[in-house]
Amino acid sequence: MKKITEEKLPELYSHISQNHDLFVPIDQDDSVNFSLWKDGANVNFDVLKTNTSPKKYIFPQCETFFNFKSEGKKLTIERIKSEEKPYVVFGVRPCDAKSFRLLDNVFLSEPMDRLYEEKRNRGIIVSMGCNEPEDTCFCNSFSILPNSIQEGVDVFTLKLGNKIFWEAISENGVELTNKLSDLLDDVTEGDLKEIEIAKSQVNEKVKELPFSNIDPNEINRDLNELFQSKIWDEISKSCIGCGSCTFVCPTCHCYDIQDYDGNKSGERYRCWDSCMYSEFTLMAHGNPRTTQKERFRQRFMHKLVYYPNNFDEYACVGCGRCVGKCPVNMNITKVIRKLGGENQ
Amino acid sequence: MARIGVFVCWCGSNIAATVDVKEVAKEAAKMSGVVLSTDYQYMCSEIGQNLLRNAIKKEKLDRVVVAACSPRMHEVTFRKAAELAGLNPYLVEIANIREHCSWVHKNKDEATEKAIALVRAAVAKVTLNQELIPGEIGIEKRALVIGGGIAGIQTALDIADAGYMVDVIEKTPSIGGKMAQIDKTFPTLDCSACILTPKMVDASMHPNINLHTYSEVEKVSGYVGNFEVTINKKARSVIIEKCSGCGVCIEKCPSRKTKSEFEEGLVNRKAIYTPFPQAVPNVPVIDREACIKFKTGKCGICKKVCTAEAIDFEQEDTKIIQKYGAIVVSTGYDLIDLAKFGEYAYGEDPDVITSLEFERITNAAGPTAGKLLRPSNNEKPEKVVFIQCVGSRDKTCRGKTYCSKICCMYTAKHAMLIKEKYPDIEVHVFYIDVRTPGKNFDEFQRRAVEEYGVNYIKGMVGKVFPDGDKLRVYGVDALSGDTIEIDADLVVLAAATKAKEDAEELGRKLSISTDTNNFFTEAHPKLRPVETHSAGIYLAGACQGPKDIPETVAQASAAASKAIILLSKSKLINNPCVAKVDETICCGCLECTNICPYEAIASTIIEYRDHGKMIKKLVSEVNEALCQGCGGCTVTCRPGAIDLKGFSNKQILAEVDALCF
Amino acid sequence: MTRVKVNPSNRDKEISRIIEISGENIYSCMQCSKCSASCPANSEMDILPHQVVRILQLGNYERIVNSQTIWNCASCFTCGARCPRDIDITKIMEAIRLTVIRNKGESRIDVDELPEKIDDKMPHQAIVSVFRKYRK
Amino acid sequence: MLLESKENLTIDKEEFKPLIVAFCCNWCSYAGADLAGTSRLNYPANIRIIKVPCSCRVNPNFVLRAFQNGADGVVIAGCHPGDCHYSTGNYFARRRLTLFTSLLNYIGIESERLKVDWISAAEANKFATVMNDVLEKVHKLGPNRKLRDVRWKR
Amino acid sequence: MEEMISKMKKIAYEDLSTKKVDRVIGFGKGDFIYEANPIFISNLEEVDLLVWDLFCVNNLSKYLINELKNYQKIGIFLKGCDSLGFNQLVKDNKVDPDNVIVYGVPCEGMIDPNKLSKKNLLKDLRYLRRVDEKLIIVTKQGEKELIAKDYEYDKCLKCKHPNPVVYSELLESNTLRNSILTDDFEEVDRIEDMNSEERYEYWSEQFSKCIRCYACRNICPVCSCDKCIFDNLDIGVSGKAKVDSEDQFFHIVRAYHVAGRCVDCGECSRVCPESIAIDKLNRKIIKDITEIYGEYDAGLNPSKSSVLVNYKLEDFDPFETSKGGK
Repeated sequence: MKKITEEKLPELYSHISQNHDLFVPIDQDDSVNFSLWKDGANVNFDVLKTNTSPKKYIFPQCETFFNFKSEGKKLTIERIKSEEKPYVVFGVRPCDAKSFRLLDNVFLSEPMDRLYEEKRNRGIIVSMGCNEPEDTCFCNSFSILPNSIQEGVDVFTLKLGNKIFWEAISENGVELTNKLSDLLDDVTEGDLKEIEIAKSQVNEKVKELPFSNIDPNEINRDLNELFQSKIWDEISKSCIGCGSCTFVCPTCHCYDIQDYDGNKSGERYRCWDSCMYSEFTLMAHGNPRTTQKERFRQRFMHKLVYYPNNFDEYACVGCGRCVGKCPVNMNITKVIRKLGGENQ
Repeated sequence: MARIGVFVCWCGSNIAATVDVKEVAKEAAKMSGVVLSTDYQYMCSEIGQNLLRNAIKKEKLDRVVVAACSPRMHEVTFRKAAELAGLNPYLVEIANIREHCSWVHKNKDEATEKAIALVRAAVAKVTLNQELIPGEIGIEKRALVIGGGIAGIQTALDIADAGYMVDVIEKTPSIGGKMAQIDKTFPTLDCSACILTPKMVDASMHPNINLHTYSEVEKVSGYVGNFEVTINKKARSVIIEKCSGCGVCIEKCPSRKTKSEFEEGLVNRKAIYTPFPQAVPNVPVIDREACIKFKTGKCGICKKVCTAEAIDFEQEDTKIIQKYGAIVVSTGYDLIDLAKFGEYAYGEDPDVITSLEFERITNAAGPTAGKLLRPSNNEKPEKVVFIQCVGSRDKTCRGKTYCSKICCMYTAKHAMLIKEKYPDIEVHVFYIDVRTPGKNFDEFQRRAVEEYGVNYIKGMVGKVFPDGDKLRVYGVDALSGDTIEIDADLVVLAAATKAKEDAEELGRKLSISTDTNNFFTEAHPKLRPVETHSAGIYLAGACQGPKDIPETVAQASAAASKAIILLSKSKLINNPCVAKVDETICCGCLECTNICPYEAIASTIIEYRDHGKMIKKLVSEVNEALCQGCGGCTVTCRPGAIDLKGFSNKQILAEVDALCF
Repeated sequence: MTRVKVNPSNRDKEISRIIEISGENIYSCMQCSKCSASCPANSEMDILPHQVVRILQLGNYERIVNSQTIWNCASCFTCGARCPRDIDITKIMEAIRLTVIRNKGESRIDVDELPEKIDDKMPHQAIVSVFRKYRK
Repeated sequence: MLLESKENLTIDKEEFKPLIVAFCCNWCSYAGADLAGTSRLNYPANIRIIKVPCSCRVNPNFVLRAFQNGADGVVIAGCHPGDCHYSTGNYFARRRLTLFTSLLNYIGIESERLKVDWISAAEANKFATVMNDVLEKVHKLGPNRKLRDVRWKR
Repeated sequence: MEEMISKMKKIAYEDLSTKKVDRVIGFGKGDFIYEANPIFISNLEEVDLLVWDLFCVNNLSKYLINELKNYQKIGIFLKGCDSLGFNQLVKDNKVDPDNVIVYGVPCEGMIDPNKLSKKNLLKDLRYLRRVDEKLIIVTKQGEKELIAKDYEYDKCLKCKHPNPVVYSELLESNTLRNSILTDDFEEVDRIEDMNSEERYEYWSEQFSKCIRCYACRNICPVCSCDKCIFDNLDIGVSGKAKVDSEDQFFHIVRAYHVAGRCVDCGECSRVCPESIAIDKLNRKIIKDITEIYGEYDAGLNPSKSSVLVNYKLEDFDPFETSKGGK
């Protein structure tokens, strides 16, 4: 394990950016989002929840499959060549790190998603533990501890005071760490103790959080019963059908495929879609989900029932972004509770 | 996939000299959907059209683009040609490569490039064109004439003579209008009543004419060929069918305090009255505001004396709803109020009168039995001053900016009438300009000056100053620069004409527009002078602008012939490029109904089945017969539910895209 | 009578100034002579108000400035109130008078001399307006 | 002003050929453009006209699409207020476009790039003048990159 | 506040039990002190869930569209800004006012949890109340007195109609705020003062943040189309790609579609997960309308047609270069 002081971080950033695109949480106009690091950027590790999740680096909101070109009446298809430059996402919280794994389940199982795979392989994930969970955090409900090292991360970091502890996890992580060795110091015994204390403290804090009693395992996962439940009528009432929960969610992964006709050339692209939208699942004959209740139900059945049925994990990591962003304060915690997912 | 044929016209050298037509045709052939692309010297010629027709048949073209002159020139030609070849005419588009290209650009490369772009846009549009079939609408073979003056009477007689039913609505108790008030007519000085009364009688006797006097238009809905009009027939309190017109009721009526409208307030009339002896119908009406019976409940003398038992105090307003194919508006004009012209002392001194009051005074059937007497003392005046342009050609808020057109002639007439009866009376006319265009008009005015010795003074009157028995008129002769003072006995003001106060309101009911002076607007000032922008509604007489009698009658017959042309058709074909609503998208906000100038969009409730449940939904609905295809509604519609056939959102976007090639 | 060159389109500098100062459109006049007929001072005038306007239209500034009319105008505003063409002849008269005065330079006050002239009676607005006008 | 600009145009012609999309109402401005043709008045070939029934048919979407796809300027021309063939169409268009042009300007689109004018069927000269004027101003501004859809290839 | 809650409960209980209404839409308490949620009540037992506090920021009126499909007569609590939206829904024929009983609630201004959070006041917040212009909060650390204005939603600071403009019953309150009728558009002026390049940069940056979640549209009381043009790819005006031109297109067209209809409730900006200054577009149009066509009155009178479906002959004409000649 290594460490670096906060003051030296810019040096670390510029070092990493020499060979990588570096993405870090950057504060701009009072809102923090993962963005490309540039010299002088206002990096902010104090805010736990970036507006949108870092999933956009492995599953961008919009990406092109291929271009097509028409000359006269001839049509030619051109595959998109992948960018070679590797990237580093620095500051991925354990919940978001977990979400990458959940997306892997979908995109990296057969049939493989090449675009996803390419992006996933090109990236180095530098995770960062949390010390001060927020009211809206409920990662614990999905057995994600705020300081846990999630599977698939390359480096795990922890910020305590002005020290950032740095632990290489994967081979890629070791390689990156080696490149940065000039900037990183070794940790002391005292440091390790400090880490231990911090970890146990945060685990206690998590138990005190408002959502700590949420437990999706308490939900009776009888598909038919849940699907037919009257509860959906009631809890979907206030949903206004926007896609903010979906688009800030680190685990949502539905997309739409569209063509753009750009005159002499066009492209086929995919873009995030939301099951909350009225035209989601629109087919030639019409739409099987005609009301917001059905769309609402779909989103949460997917996260809490369908996905777990396939992968034995919930498609939610308790990051709490949707809790903060929903215009009408409806969110998955309320749904879980209504469905009985609560510890007494 | 569409099978589009592109035909590039040379227009001799008109296009070919500046645009490389071969190149255009070559490029067009590469465009998506184009299966045939060719050029020809004169596409509009017989041979050119044959080329088009044969190609449609031989190549099984389902869409055609002709790159030629403006669609305003030959769109119809090529669409007809396509139709002859069995293609729906609306599957033809024109690329305007002459007026918009070869004639305005000099550089051949640039012009050719642009011509290709214009063809590309036309191809892009035509790909999205759909077959359009004009609708047909039936026509109600009945006309409505609003206003029963000379214009309305003439229109009604003409239409009735053509064999169609006509209803005439007149607001006052009798038809006749302003012309009935007038004594003599210029330039022939024949008696107005003598020529008008027979026409009034004709109208009342005509089997095809139905008079609704003392009635007003309440509501108009529908569209050309199928108007539905609600007429409010005000309670006359006298049963027309029973009344014999004996006049005893009028004679016995004790109420005598109301000023006579027909006599311009110079004398009073009874509460039960006919406006004038020759009134048509010659049936009295009870003015309920003046009638003692209605005011106090006591009286009822008229009912007692009426042997025909025609008096009915209980009568109520009745509504008549009738369908019409055509409407002619002939509501006439009024004179402006002279209250703002304090310097002329009108209303202050009884001897200052308007020209219309003068008509009554000089009329043999008028209050003075035709004798020229001063209203103040019933004595013969010695000096009479006429002042023209009182409020006409006046840019201020006091008057009207336009020339009232009739004043020069009737003032000359009045002056002449005085001189004829009383050669000893001195007559002075103040004028700014004398305007007498018209057959025998200038000769008429000159006769007043040269033969009758009327003193015309170019200049205006600054003040009319009542001075004891006399009216001191201060004026100026602009030509000599002399200031003039006349001790007059009678001053006659040629007040400006104006549109009827309620013209705008009627215009709204009919959806026809009025100009800044509230005269109804014709569809085109030169070429469509009696039509309005609303199909099936025509204008006659002074409601469209100041007019004299000959012009009014001419326009009335013109409006009648337009109405007859319409009524004589068995069906109307409407423009198929109209708006249509996609009910599945329409959100029922009905904003589109607010902007439609033709009230062609209405709301309706549709029912549809959704998951086994019947759902009612409010949506807009376009009446294709009323829609003229402006497309304003399409922009108002946020979700894009209402679109315009022939100029759809997708078609225009395709054109934009094609031009940005 | 003197013979004048008539060229109404070529607006004389002075005429343009009169139009500018008065803010009235002299070309709106159609010579109805209502102003002259209404004028209480018309008997004292050598050129009647409507003729003044006509002469201005013709561009004969000399004839106007040499007339008595402009000085005999009582500025009663009757002409303007009655003019059917919405021309305020009083303002034109005043504008003509101003051109005469200004051409003599009489209405100009040297700003430097101003402080001496200021006394309690002078309205402040007048001082400000002088500054505004002649600052440049 | 105009003469000067024409000189400029010839100088820069090679480098920048602006594309102007003009929406003309069928009854006045399109006819005005026709008359410009009949009168052999000259205006630059970069102006491409789309016929619409009335200025009130022009949806702001069309304007945006033109800018997206590479138009350097857009013209909307209709009958003079009061002369609308459909009697009131251009009054609505006037309000819509007053707000829309102002909104686009607020977003940073130079006001010279979206020109609205009233051109009657008789005003061939005005048509040519307006088109020359728009082109001159757009030329001065240079190619438009704002609102541009990078995927649209010209 | 407590007084208001009891009034709300009373009227809801009364109207539900007398069958004057068969549904009540109001606010219920959320998971946090700083959270209030829309609740839908049909049973008398649920009336007790009604709350009124400084976080009842949502406009409930848009729920009427769907609720009226299933209920005959609905009682709804509306604040000043909500009532403007309600009127607009009536005008757009989305809601039949005969089937609605509006309980008007005067509003003191709502508190923005984000502003509290920025000052670290959200954590361990136990209690909070407003006394006139003061905000009293109690946290673990004890009681604190703050200036309420510093913590109100931006939209509340500019509120013109704190009191409902339409209601069947007004729940009177002694903390009535006055309507502020002057509007300075200071934030619009600031953008107008930039040159066109700066403006474009500013807006490009704003728009590029957009994730197209459509929260701004869906929360908007005047965006009530059954099928929004942006949900209808078939119409061919816009796609779903995340490219600048599409984002710009969406925001320009959204603003234009609410032109003259926007009730300036500021909900669009409040709900934007990316904090895009959406209301500055709306307010630019409102400013233009105010300056050109007179006082802006969207939402005040549902029977009056909006600016863009109206005209006057003498309207300001920014386009006329020379008079035409027929």
